[in-house]
Amino acid sequence: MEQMINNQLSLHSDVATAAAVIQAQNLSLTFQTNDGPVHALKDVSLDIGKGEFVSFIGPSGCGKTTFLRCMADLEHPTGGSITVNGVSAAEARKARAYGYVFQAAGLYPWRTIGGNIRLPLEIMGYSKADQAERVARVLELVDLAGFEKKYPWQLSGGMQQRASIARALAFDADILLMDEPFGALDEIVRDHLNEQLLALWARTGKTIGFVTHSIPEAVYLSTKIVVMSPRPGRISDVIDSPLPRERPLEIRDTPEFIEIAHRVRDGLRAGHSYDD
Amino acid sequence: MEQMINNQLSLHSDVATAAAVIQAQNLSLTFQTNDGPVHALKDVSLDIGKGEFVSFIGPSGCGKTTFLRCMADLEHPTGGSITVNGVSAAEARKARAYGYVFQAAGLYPWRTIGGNIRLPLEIMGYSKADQAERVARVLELVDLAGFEKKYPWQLSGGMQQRASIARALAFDADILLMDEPFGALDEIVRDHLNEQLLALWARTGKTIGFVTHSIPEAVYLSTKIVVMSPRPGRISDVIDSPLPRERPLEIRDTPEFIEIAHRVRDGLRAGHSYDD
Amino acid sequence: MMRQPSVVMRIGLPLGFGLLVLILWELLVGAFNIPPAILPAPSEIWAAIERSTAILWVDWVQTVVKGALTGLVIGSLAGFGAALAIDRVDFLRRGLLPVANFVAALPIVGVAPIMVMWFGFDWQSKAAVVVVMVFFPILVNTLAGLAATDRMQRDLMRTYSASHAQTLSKLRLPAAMPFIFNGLKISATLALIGAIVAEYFGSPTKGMGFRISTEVGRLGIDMVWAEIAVSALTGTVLYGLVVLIERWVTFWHPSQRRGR
Amino acid sequence: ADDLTLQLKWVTQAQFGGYYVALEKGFYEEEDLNVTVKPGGPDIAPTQVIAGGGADVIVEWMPAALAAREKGLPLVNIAQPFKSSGMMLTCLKESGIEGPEDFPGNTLGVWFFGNEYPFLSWMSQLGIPTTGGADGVEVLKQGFNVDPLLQKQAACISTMTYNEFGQVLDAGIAEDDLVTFKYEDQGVATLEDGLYVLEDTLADEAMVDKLTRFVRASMKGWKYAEENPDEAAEIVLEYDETGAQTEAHQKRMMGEIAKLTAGSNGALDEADYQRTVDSLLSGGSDPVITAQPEGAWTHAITDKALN
Amino acid sequence: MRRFGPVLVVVLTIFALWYVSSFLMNRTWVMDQATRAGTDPGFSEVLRETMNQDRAKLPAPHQVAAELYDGVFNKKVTSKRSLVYHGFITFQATMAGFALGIIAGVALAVAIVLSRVADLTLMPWAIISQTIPVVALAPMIVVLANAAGADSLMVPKAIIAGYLSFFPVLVSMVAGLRSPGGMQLDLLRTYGASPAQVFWKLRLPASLPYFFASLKIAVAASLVGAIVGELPTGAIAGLGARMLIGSQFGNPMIMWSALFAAAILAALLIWIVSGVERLAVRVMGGGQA
Ligand SMILES: Nc1ncnc2c1ncn2[C@@H]1O[C@H](COP(=O)(O)OP(=O)(O)OP(=O)(O)O)[C@@H](O)[C@H]1O
Ligand SMILES: Nc1ncnc2c1ncn2[C@@H]1O[C@H](COP(=O)(O)OP(=O)(O)OP(=O)(O)O)[C@@H](O)[C@H]1O
Ligand SMILES: Cc1ncc(C[n+]2csc(CCO)c2C)c(N)n1
Ligand SMILES: [Mg+2]
Ligand SMILES: [Mg+2]
Repeated sequence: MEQMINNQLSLHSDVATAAAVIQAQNLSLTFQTNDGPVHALKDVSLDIGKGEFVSFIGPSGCGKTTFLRCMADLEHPTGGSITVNGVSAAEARKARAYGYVFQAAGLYPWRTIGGNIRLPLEIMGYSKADQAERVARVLELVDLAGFEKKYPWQLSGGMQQRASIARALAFDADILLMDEPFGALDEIVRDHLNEQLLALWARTGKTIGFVTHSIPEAVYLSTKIVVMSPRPGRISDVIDSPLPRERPLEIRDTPEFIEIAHRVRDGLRAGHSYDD
Repeated sequence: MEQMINNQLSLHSDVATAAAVIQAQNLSLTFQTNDGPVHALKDVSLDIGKGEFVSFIGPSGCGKTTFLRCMADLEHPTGGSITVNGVSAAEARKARAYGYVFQAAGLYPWRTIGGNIRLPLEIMGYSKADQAERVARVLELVDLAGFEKKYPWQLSGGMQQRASIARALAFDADILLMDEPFGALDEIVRDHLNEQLLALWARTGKTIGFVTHSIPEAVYLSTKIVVMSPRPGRISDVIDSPLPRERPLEIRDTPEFIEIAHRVRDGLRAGHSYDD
Repeated sequence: MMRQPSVVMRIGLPLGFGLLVLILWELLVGAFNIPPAILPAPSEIWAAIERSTAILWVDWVQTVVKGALTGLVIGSLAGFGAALAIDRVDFLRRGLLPVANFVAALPIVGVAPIMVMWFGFDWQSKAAVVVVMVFFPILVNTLAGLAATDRMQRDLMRTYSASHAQTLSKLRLPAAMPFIFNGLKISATLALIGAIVAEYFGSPTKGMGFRISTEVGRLGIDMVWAEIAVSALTGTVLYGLVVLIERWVTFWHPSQRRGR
Repeated sequence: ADDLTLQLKWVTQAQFGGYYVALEKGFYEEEDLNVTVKPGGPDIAPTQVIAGGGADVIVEWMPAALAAREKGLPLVNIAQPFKSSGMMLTCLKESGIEGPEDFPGNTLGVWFFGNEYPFLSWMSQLGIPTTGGADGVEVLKQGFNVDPLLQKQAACISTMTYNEFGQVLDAGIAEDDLVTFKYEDQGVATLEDGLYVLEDTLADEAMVDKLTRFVRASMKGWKYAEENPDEAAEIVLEYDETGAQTEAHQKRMMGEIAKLTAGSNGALDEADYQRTVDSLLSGGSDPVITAQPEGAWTHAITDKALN
Repeated sequence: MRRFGPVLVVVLTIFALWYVSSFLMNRTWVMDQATRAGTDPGFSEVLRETMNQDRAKLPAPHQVAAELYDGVFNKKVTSKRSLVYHGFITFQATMAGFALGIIAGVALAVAIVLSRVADLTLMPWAIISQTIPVVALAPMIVVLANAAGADSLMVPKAIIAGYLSFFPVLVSMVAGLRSPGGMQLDLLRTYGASPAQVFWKLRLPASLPYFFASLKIAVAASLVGAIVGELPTGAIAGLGARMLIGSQFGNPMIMWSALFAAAILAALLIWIVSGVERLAVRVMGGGQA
């Protein structure tokens, strides 16, 4: 099986390298803890092409977050290499290539929702007028118009999560990395935001890395689905989606959709010990 | 539409009152906040019969948690009444009728996993031998055998959540109230625990109140699905499931299942403002 | 959950308690015939306050305004600045912090005479003692505050590739405010005590510490208590002021908002 | 044995040599007394201690005792082992001060805590205001050491012949570089270390008897100390629990103290008393005491003790 | 070495600065003396003089070190000239006051947390108590303790030390006992737990980290209290008494050495308390960080 994956990966690389935005080669990351080393990532190789929408799915603790953090130079791999736009992840970060949505909202409590969204704009030196215009636009996008002056703790968890998404969308990062952005939301809101995200992606051509626990979500959104397995964290399957880029919600009832979902589920199940 | 629901509710009451364990009548709860009053629940009436498995589903902030907390006497309604086993919720609480699983794990960090599970047993005065036996049993049930001596922060989020479920199952409460217990878990683990929960329910005949954001989960588990809508929080639909009590995972592909899921989704969608 | 107590309760209860203590005190002093040289009755203390308002005012200006407040401002700024430096340069953190720890342990009773020797009799030496006393609480609390951001908050700044100054001004300083105010609360009371104690070791012929130490020798215990009352009142007001500013600055902190 | 507690005015030092000698040599024991000697210190006002019942007898300076008496604490002098005052003002010659007329415009160090009265009445007799300015003197509350003079923070400081003056010399300033004004020489001397009790103790026969024996033994101690100053200093050093005192310093102090106790048999000299009172009453607008004290001293004890 | 390197460098830098300051501050006196004696010393002579002055404005580090060494190692520990002896006396009062402070702080905190009325009445007065200068109260505490029949000097010293150390304990314990969040409390409510059970099984264990964190501050405060208390109790023995007597009798080196001995004692106490804290945290299963 490992053989197969490697084959597939290398095959895949050949196709995608031309426009590869993110290239991971034999990436490993080991945390040293009191209980001994934890191999969060081991020999992970993956190419992400420009404009791709890549989902990461896998059991809790398999290293999805860690992988995303490596891409954004928030974690330093203990082995292998990762390049972004042909330079190191650190250089890409300094060039402000990333918009990152964390697993938890992580808004600053002393800033209003508007202030939080304005934060990256201030840091990157956008003009005041531009700031105001952008804040208004992304608030609209995540259905939070009218909440600009509220403080984070005055909003429900789901609203906070949406604000943090807006924050990442406010500036023009080429690469959007989202770590379970819709975890705290109910199915309806989730569907709605999924559609919005697809539309935004189609419009801007951003490259997106997206972590989720939901199989339908992964299949619905992605051009490429990366299934990961734990202990040590590695890639167990990479699925290139044959679905068209234009995706109405109903696409979820098509046989192709269901077939991909099945393949993802099988890959996922292999990572668990349950024998059913 | 409201008319219809009321009709349905009153009709339903007639059927269930015979063995009703929880009876809510015109329950209202208003929070006084700095920004003015928040109507978390308004005129909510519901009967839950003995041995029923009732799921609550609805958009974020619609009052699911608040309703569950009212049942357990953790919140005091500002209007209407609620009785449990024919007595007030407070008396039922003092009679230790409830096992409650909170939305977050809420383990005590200074106690080991075993110690956390032992906590209710100590408070309720179980014998030492009985305590040990029960802890071992429920740890087995949630696949955490071997983790008894670990501290909560040594476990991943999903494992902590399972420990908190074990804690609620360790003692013999008639009524189990669970607030999004499987929120932090991936689909595979979730399926597994769903099965375990159904088995436990079948074995013990407990009455279960269960909050979830997942439509398939609600349909798969429940004998009754309560759909709620926000501002003010009220019940917009009550669906009695025609599915048999014996439920293999494959039941999720049957037409009945899909039909109920559709009805739940429609009810849910009505609670949102999206016009698609 | 708990209802917020009304302002009447919040002020009335402690005031009532204080009054009760005063009345009991008055009665006990009368009943047991305690000589005023040991413990004057509250009425006598009040008489002393009325009689000596001019002196009390002069003392207050000397000790509080010139000594304590100057020292508090300088010491707080110095502690804050040192914390920023230590935070910026890891070398200093590992080197200076243990040494600062040691300096903080120098007892004021020993420091005060040295400061009087170095800085003279007037308020400058008192301010110097206060600087030494408040420097450390501010330093430690600021450092703790600067470290109080969580990883995700810092990582966010990293993804923006924010500069050290930007991270400081937009994330770490706001996050540090609750800690800094804790340090300020401690410092506000320490400053008064420091300025007063320092006057024991040499002073001009005015100041609260001067008055207290002199009047004990003259058996003017009522005057001693008058100064104690002024000191307590000043300290409480200073503390309250810090709390008010804290409320205003750290409105967002969970401890400042009940419910949500 | 009868218990008796003596509160000293300051820390253990040769200034109180007589009492320590009496204790060490068993003079108190011979009088069937069990005496506890409590050293003083900054922040300890003997008058307050006796008011609080912490002592039966205190060593205090007369100005402070009389001031306390006016404040309502009825102290009575029962014996006066110190005949003369050891207090003086010591100035640096380089400050240009040659006589009291040069004081105005200068900064002077003064002990407070009840020790300021002699200075204040002296200044008021000279007509020099103590509130600063060109015609007044700037007064500093002097701490516990002679640093203000060494650091030139003050032109003059208060010294005792037996203690601080020696320290100034030890610090390396030659006597030639100093100008000193003894209160005795200036005619403003007030009585120093006397023994005081509360008035009502004297109404109690048993107490009077105890005090008589105490004064007798104490004076025996003082005589012994005068005759054997070095041994007395050694004894004092024995009792100094801080271990911070030096032999040389205590021996010199004992020698100087002997000069002050010389001429007193323990009984208060009425003329000295009257001079002190007059000095204190003459304080101009702010006298230390406002009226002639009544019954502030008694010979009742010394009469019995010394005959 | 990696750990101690920076400390070493900083300490050496401080020593260097210290020497320079010693020279500058003590020079005045040397020059004054020279003027009085009518001599004109050269630089090297002035330097030598400033480094070995008996009554230095700022004694040089080696002087303080020598005096400390002498006081600690060259004297029998039972000798009243030994810094160990005096340190021990201060230490005893510190510990007694520390214990008193802990008891008072915890007891008050429990009352404040359990009773709303106690909270509103006592807390402001606890704060006010800390704005009263202890030195002003000290003599009265001594006199009153005396009048109440306490014949040991330890009692007033311990009271003063306790007065200073109870406050940090109180503040932290109140925060700690209140730290359990809504959900942690709700959990016990669903079990129908009694108030006593809530206290023992939730509030108390939750408060322990806060408690131990406060001990470091409290023990330092207690030491300061003990030293302050040594002045009005007759300045008989202890580091505080030595500081005072050293200063009063023209022997500032004794004061400097006592001062540093006190700081070392404080550092030692804080170090021990931190050790206890770490141990307790480990036993309590903490140490998430
Ligand atoms: N800072 C850290 N120190 C030690 N171990 C860590 C650290 N961060 C992550 N790990 C471990 O590395 C492994 C991978 O963690 P990671 O957060 O990447 O998982 P994940 O796939 O994102 O899981 P989830 O779905 O729960 O978010 C886990 O076993 C985790 O315990
Ligand atoms: N203690 C409180 N004070 C004020 N408002 C509250 C409080 N608790 C809940 N609310 C409000 O009451 C409403 C219902 O909240 P509740 O927690 O019951 O929602 P929920 O259905 O459980 O949502 P979720 O799916 O996000 O858990 C929300 O609008 C919430 O903001
Ligand atoms: C506040 C205060 N300052 C100075 C002294 C000094 N003092 C008191 S008696 C005496 C005689 C010589 O020892 C001296 C110098 C004091 N007691 N209290
Ligand atoms: Mg993750
Ligand atoms: Mg909820």
